[in-house]
Amino acid sequence: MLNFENTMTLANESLNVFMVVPLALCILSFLIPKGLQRAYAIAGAIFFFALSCYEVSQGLGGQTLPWLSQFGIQLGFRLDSVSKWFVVLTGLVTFIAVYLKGNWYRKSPRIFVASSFFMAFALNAAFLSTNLITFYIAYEAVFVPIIFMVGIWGTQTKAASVFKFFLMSFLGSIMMLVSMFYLIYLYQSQTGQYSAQIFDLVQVSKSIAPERLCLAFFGFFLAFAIKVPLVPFHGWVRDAYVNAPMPATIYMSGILSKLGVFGFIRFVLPIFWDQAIQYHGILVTVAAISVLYAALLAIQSKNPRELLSYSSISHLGFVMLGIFSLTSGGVGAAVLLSVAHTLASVVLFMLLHFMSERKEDLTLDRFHGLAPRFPMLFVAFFIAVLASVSLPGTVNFVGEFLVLSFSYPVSALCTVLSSIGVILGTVYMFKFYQYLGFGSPNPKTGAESVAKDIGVFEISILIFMLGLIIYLGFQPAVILRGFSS
Amino acid sequence: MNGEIQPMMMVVVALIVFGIGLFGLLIRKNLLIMLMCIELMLNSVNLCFVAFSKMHQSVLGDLTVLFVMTVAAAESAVGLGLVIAMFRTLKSVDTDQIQILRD
Amino acid sequence: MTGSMIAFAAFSTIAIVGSLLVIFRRTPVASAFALVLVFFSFSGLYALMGAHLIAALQILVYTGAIMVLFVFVIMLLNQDSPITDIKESSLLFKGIAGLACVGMVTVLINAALRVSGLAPTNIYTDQKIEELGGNLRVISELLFTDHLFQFELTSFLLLGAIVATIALSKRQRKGGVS
Amino acid sequence: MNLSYLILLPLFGFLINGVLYLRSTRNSKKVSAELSGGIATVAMLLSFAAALYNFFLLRQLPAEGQLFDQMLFPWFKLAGMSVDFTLRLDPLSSVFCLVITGVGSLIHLYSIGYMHHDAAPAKYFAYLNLFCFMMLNLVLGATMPHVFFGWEGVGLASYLLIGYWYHDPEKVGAGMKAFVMNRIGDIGFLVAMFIAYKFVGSLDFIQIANTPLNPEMTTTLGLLVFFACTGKSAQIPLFTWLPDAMAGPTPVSALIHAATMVTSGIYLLARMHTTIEASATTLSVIAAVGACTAFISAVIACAQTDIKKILAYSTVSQLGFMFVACGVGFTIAGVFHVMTHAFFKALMFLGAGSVIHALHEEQDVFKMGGLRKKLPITFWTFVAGWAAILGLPPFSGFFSKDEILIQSLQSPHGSMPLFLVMMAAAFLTAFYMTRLLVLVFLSPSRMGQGVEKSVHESPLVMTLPLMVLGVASVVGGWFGLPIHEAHVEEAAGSSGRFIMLASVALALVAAFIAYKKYGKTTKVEQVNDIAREGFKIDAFYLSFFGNGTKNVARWMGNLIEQQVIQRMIRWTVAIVDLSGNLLKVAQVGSSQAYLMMMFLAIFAVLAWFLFGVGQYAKF
Repeated sequence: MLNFENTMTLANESLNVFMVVPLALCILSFLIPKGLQRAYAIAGAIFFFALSCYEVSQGLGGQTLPWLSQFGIQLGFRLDSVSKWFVVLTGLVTFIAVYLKGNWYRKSPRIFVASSFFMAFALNAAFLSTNLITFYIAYEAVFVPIIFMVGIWGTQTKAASVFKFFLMSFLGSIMMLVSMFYLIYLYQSQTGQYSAQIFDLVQVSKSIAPERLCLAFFGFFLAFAIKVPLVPFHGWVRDAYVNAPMPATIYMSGILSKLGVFGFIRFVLPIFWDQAIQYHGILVTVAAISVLYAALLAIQSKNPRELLSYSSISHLGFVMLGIFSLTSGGVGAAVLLSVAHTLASVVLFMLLHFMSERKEDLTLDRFHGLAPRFPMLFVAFFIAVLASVSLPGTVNFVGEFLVLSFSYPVSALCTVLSSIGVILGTVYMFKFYQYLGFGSPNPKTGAESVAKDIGVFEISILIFMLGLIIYLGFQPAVILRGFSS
Repeated sequence: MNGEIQPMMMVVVALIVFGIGLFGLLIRKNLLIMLMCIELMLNSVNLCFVAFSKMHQSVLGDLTVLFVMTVAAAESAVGLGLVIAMFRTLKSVDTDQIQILRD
Repeated sequence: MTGSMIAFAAFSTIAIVGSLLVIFRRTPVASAFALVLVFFSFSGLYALMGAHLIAALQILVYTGAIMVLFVFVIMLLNQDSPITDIKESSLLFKGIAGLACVGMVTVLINAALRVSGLAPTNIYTDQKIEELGGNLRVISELLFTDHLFQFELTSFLLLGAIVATIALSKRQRKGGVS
Repeated sequence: MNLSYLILLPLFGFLINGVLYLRSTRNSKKVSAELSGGIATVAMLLSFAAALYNFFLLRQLPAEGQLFDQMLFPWFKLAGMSVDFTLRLDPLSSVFCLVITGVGSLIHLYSIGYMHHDAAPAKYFAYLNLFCFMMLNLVLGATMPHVFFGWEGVGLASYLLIGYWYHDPEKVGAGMKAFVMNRIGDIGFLVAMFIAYKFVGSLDFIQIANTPLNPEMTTTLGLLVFFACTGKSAQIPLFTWLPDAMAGPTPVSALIHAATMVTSGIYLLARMHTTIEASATTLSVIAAVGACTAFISAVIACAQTDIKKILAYSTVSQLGFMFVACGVGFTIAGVFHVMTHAFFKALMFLGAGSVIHALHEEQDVFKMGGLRKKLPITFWTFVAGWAAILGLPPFSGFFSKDEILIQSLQSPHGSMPLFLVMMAAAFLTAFYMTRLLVLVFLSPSRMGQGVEKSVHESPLVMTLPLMVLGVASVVGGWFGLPIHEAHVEEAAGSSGRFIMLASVALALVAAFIAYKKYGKTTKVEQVNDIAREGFKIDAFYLSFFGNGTKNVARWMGNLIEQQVIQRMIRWTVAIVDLSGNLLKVAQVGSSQAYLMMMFLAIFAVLAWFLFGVGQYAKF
């Protein structure tokens, strides 16, 4: 049983830094001239990331500020061993997203930079908040910059994909909102006052007959399952990932999906523990199906982005398997694997962007032979692919191995089925790599022939990211330490 | 009736004027006239404030009226500015002509 | 029938008839002058209730400033002829609107009647106002002590309105829209 | 005793060569084969020295306590599962270390000559060193995840080296196939780890060996481990990748696909032999699979024409022998055969490499012949290997192979049918190896004119390893495996002596038949039978599993994804659209109407609050 009480005694009380800084960066970006936007954004993001790391290293903590207390809405924030990693990842992903060059720095760059920082703000608010209502507001606020990004810089069918994305996510979150109100109502009917604090609601859920919470459980489940996404609810992913501009894709795959994972860990498991046990069989089956189904879809896809989007779903299936094992070990492993997936998928999308900057057509139906022309790029790409197929030595392996180890005692069949996803993962990731890198280079045409290998700054970012993947692969204790108790 | 003016009577008059203003706002299509109707309604509300203030032996209502007047002045200035701008672009102050709101 | 009662009857009749004229006259200029009538009668009503400051301001602000603005605009837009080319609202629409308005007024009067039964606060009774130096003095003192902040805020509002109006009615230098 | 040097040296070699290669891509200056190869070889030689040193240190420990653990750093620890990065040296791993670093160094040395003309030798040597690093991790790991780290790592290095010439899609495909098939086997390894964690609570090999499990779990665990081994060691059903893996440079085939990586399956079985031998079912499955593999791949080898493919199928067959040894509960004989096999098979691959190098990448044995005079060193060393694999006394293969044959009959898990199959496989082995030797070296030349003139013996850097391995192939079996002294004596029962004689006689007969058949070959033979295509097993896998998966994936993409999931979304969209259209009726576009609606709404709310919910109106 997971419990999240007793963290209010912790020391760190400067959590508002995580939200004030990105918001300030967001507002300031309107004052910066267009030409300097990228430099400003990179500098700001590095500053923000470094600050996040520093603040996280200062220890865990929590604070509660009164806001609309008569309705049970307080600004409650908490940094615990789960949320701190997501907060750090937010900083990292923000940096990568604003780093990438593209038409978002040509056409209204201010909006892009402001949306990026606003996204960081909303994400951090969601990751830190302990109050359902503030969480919900932040959770919804994340939509705004994404929709801006896809709407302004997306490709051909962006309107449809935005609509699909918005519709599905909104459907889920509306259900969640209703469930939230139901929980708050239950609390009110028990104690006579309003509260949306997670601790209070956990108390309520323990004292109430489990059947009464089933629908509320499904409301929450649906919202997060769409966000993650789990398989029957993944319909929006492909279009959104493919048609979005690269930074938005990186945001979605790198950190937005983790919002769903985080929601499961922080809200669904503590509040709906009994329901999760009751529907345990269904949950692990859904996770296993996500792994396999998405991997098969990835095998048949010809578009690199589509492939990566399906592979994201498949890997998040593993994460969910860890969470649905309903053991503290499984949850710890799921957090580790989330971090691993963010690192790997962000690097892969980034490299894909570098490649498409250099070559327009990257269809996966023939060999492009790019490796000899961009050796550095492809070395990095290969390591990222290895991480993605979770080869030992990368953090992804440790995560996946632990997830499966902890889910095996709970559901052997689903675990073995998911392991097959590992093979399928190898097939599609290597196919992806080989089609792009191997074979003989095609006769060069015009602009393509002058394209150069990646530069020093790019290399240092990649060394940082890949070094992190490998370092954590041997020292996962950095992350796992918080879950060992 | 003891010869004293009851504040309630004032309120009734004010509300009748308010209703007339509302009715005018709904049926007239000339923007200028609509603005005038809004002024009517604002005035009637002012009258209500003063009357209630009197009724409850307070002067806060009077004070509010001062502010409402300021707002009304600002509002009608901006409103008329809008009418002028609209007339310049659409050559009309008739709301029937102004259907760009749809789609 | 006291004098004040006669005055009340006169003013309220003028107000109601005036407002009816406002909405039923075809020419905007006629409506505008009917509106002036209404404003004057309202001023009278204020005076009858002892709110002399408001009465004065009513004349100054509404009749002096706002009405002048209206008339200017009407002249500016050449709206001084009767409006004939407009399709008026349908009878059905008018009927619904009328019914709704009557309903609204009934509801509001009802609400006001409920409120009227409440006990007065007795803070500023008539004689207390007299003791303090009259309506004007009391209001001014409140305005410049307790409500100074709001008072200052209104100046910002007016400034904003000035800027907005200038921006709106300024002629675009290069063609503008169509 | 410090084991970290053993693995760190190849790692440093890998890193230095890797950096050299990456730098060379930036300034487009080639790193010479001598420099990078020198670094790599020195690293390996030093590592060999460390292995030797540690081996002797280990020998000095008392017999029952020959075990040394060295914890490098804790790896992961979560909720009762705790795994450290620990190196463990015991007799088994020390033998493997010696073979890997010893044979590995020789192959590194040989590669300097072989890869002399390659475009990027630094990359090649980096991969080789990476491979050795991973292989050493595999044999030195004290826990299952650590072995798995090496296990996957060697698979990766093998992938990189098979697809080394990646301009050719076919070679890339071969690498991919090897990697994927290995990973299929890895599922067995993974699930075995999960079971071990669940039922033993630890992933340390000693803990697993010492914890008794219930019989079903023991069998399951054993079979899963064995399944993992079939992938890495190319046994039925996962053996088809090994012949294709010959697409890589020949020294790679010698190192990875003959001497070291493919024997890691035997290593794992030996490492977990307590668990394996606790279940008769597991043992009989292993023996049966091993025997089938040995026989079938020997048959296929007889029909091959590509010199490297013959050797590849021969490797598969010999691995089958080793598995039979494990399957009859005599793991140690399997390990002994691993060692001797490493010597003579590496020798033969390197010899084949020398031939191919001399003939400018010609690999068809029917386009060779008469090379005895032209490549004397290669020929004589190759003969040593040939004699060893045939099991002629006193060559090394004799000792190890006959032990396996004897055990397949005499051991409590052995049986007559098993023994007969093994004898048949040994007969076929002698046949196809003689065929190879005769066609390449002894029969009349069938080379083209231009090729024949330029044939020359390889440089010393390539022949030196051949000679060393040749000597090893002769003497390798004399002293027995350092970890069990008395194997020949054990086997020397009266029937044992008879079997020994019978197998040698059989081998000689087979060799004679082959010599008769191919000794005078003058024209290029066209064989097109089913055996040549490996009984079409590969094609079956491709069409059944490969295309099957692809078809399922396509079906899912087209039918489920498009028809169900996307349609679901479309319906939702349609519902939203419909409600939107219904509401659109209200949007007439006239501001009067909007005003009216607004007003009515306000009116309704006001009325509701004043009369509907009366309590709110009580001010």
